[in-house]
Amino acid sequence: MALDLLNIYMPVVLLLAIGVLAVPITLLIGRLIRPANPSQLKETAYECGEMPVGGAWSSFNIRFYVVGLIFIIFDVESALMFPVVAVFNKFNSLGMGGLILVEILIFLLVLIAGLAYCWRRGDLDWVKSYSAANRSDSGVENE
Amino acid sequence: MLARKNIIAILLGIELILNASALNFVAYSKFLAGNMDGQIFSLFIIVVAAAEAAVGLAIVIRFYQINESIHIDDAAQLQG
Amino acid sequence: MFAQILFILSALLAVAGALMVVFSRDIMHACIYLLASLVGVAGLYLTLGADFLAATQLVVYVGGVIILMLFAIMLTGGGREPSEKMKLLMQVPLMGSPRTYVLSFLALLVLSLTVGKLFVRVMEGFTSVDKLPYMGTVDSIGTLLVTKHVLAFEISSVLLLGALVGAAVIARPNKKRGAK
Amino acid sequence: MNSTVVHYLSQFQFFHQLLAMMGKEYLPLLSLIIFLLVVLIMLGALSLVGGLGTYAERKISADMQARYGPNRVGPFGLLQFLADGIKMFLKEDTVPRSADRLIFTIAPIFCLAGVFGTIAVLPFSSGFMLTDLNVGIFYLLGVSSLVGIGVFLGGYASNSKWSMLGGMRGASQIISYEIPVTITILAVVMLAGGLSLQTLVNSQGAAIWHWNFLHNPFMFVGFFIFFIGALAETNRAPFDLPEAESELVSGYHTEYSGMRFAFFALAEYIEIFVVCAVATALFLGGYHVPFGFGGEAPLGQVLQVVTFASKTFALYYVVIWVRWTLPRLRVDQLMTLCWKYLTPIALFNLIGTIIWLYLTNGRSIVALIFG
Repeated sequence: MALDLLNIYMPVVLLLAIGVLAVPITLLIGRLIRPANPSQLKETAYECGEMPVGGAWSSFNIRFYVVGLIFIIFDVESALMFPVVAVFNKFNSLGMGGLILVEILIFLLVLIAGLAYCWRRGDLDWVKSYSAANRSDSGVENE
Repeated sequence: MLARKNIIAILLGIELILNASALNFVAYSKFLAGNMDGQIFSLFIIVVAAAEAAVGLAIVIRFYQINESIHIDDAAQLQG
Repeated sequence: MFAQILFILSALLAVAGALMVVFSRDIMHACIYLLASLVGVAGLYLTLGADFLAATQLVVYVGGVIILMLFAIMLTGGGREPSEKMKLLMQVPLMGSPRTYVLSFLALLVLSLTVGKLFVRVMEGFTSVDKLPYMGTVDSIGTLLVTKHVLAFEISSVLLLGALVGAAVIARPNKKRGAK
Repeated sequence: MNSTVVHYLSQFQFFHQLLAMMGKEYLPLLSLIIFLLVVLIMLGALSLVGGLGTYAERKISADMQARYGPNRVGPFGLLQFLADGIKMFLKEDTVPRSADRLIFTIAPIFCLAGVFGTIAVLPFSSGFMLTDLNVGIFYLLGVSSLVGIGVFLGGYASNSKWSMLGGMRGASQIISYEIPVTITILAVVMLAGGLSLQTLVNSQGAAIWHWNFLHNPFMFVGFFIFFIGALAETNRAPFDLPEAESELVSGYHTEYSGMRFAFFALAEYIEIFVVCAVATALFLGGYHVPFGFGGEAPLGQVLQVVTFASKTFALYYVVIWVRWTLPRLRVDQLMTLCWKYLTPIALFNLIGTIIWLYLTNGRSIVALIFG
């Protein structure tokens, strides 16, 4: 009864395939049924009633990138931590728990120092420090 | 459309190369050596690639803020 | 049987994605094709039995690097506005300079070489993984990370710290000059 | 350790008769058919749950505001979500002329694929679990980050200021709240000693004091961080800024109409169920039936699925309840809460759990007190 060893991933592939195929298929079926009379007015972007003004490419503020940056650093950190953390109990029962504990703590404290640095230097503040600091900087995006 | 040589497109290319090499390591370690070192090494390749992408994109954004375009030739002068 | 299907599917996805990244016009489309290629490479990791690597690839690349790229594209002019200066050279493909062409074709070559070599292996009907997948590689990677490769594990945290601080400093609009 | 549904079903007679009838070498095909069948059942059940989620939300919010929820379509308005679905299907599907057609159609695909991908590893019961990947919870994190990309692209593609702003905010909110959730999951994995959801659930017992969230004080705090992070990740309740009706005119899916909008809504409601299911699996003892009724027998499995579903729907109720009681957060409060409060506390929790496990080498607070 040795199933093919990779069968364990079959539902994953099936589900992702269904997720990807469901959208085009439903839209195609809908296209046959649905009324389709595109009109110039309907095609314009929604602007609470007024005519849309200018393109949408106002340059955004840098904060969005800082959030993504900190996210990816901590994401990679957790990716590295998962196998070590999963193995901790085994080593703990073997009596080598102290060694692993120290390794994990060093790994974590280095990165907590990074977060603390960003916090203190004001990278995590969202609005306050920018609007306060540079009143002159009108910035399209100051929400 | 975007005719200029966009720096971000080059960063995309770099991601591709790092992926290709990581895949190589895993394949060789499985078929030739049969131990796990290949996988460990490609894990660290992913870590380095992520850090590199983060810093590279920060530089590109800063570059854009300074002189409004991310055209590769503008990046000629060093002091920026 | 399913191993062959999975392999062919992800190999196609990886190579086609990489090709489209090189040839696509719009930078945003290039990003999407890169994402497809990364998912394909994750599938290839699965056929090689490296299930933890496939998951890491999904989490770090697809969930992190691609989103960072999208944000960066948005922050540098949204990728749709050709700058006035270059209006005339509209038809030059995205990766204009020969250096970038070589770069991407090199990546393509390496990727297709690996995929080609694996393709031969799979077609001979190799048993997909020597270890049962649900025994998995997480425990062995964890043990190795903690015993044999401890130094690399700790240095990578310092590397991440450096990247975090460096990128944060670069990306911070310093108050003195005021962000343009 | 039956790792997939097919393994579980292969204990029964009908599986062997079926196999004998089809011939020995057709086993892969048989398992494909079974997988396809189970996947379709699960997708049907979950879209039903998604639909009923909209119905429950409107009914519960109506009760809270002392008014009648939908009660016209079908008995007690139960078929309301079907009516909405058909209406969505028949509505005209307009694409803004200046939108980027390719990404406009791909954005819902990311959202849907991201949510459907997570169903493969949800532990409904020890046997009826689609597949027990050895990297279960880590795979789940990876696939659910696809939704963030779907939200961003949805905002980008519709090329209007409102939706792009909503898309950017939605994506940055989803990814920033993923960090406290991931760090809390690290702590839970440390407790269970494995990544697969089966081991995560089996490390907890049926009785309440055996559940993870009472294992030690750090887990207790971790459960609430996980819940808050999960709320924010599905753009729900106090964190629904990206689709804030008042400001951004329903944010990133402003331009989507008809069936495309239905995909986003369906993905959102199924994601709430998935997130509540993961919370129960990690913290509230998963499918363990109290007094040990659950077991391998089919009846035991049904009981396990019922307990798992009841715990998940209890959390679902809390999610809906929170939505109609708490006011919406501003962007900077949202981000400050995540980065200056949740992430530090989650990191502190992780270190606390490590030290706790080292000192008591794995025993829970109850085991310590009662020896």
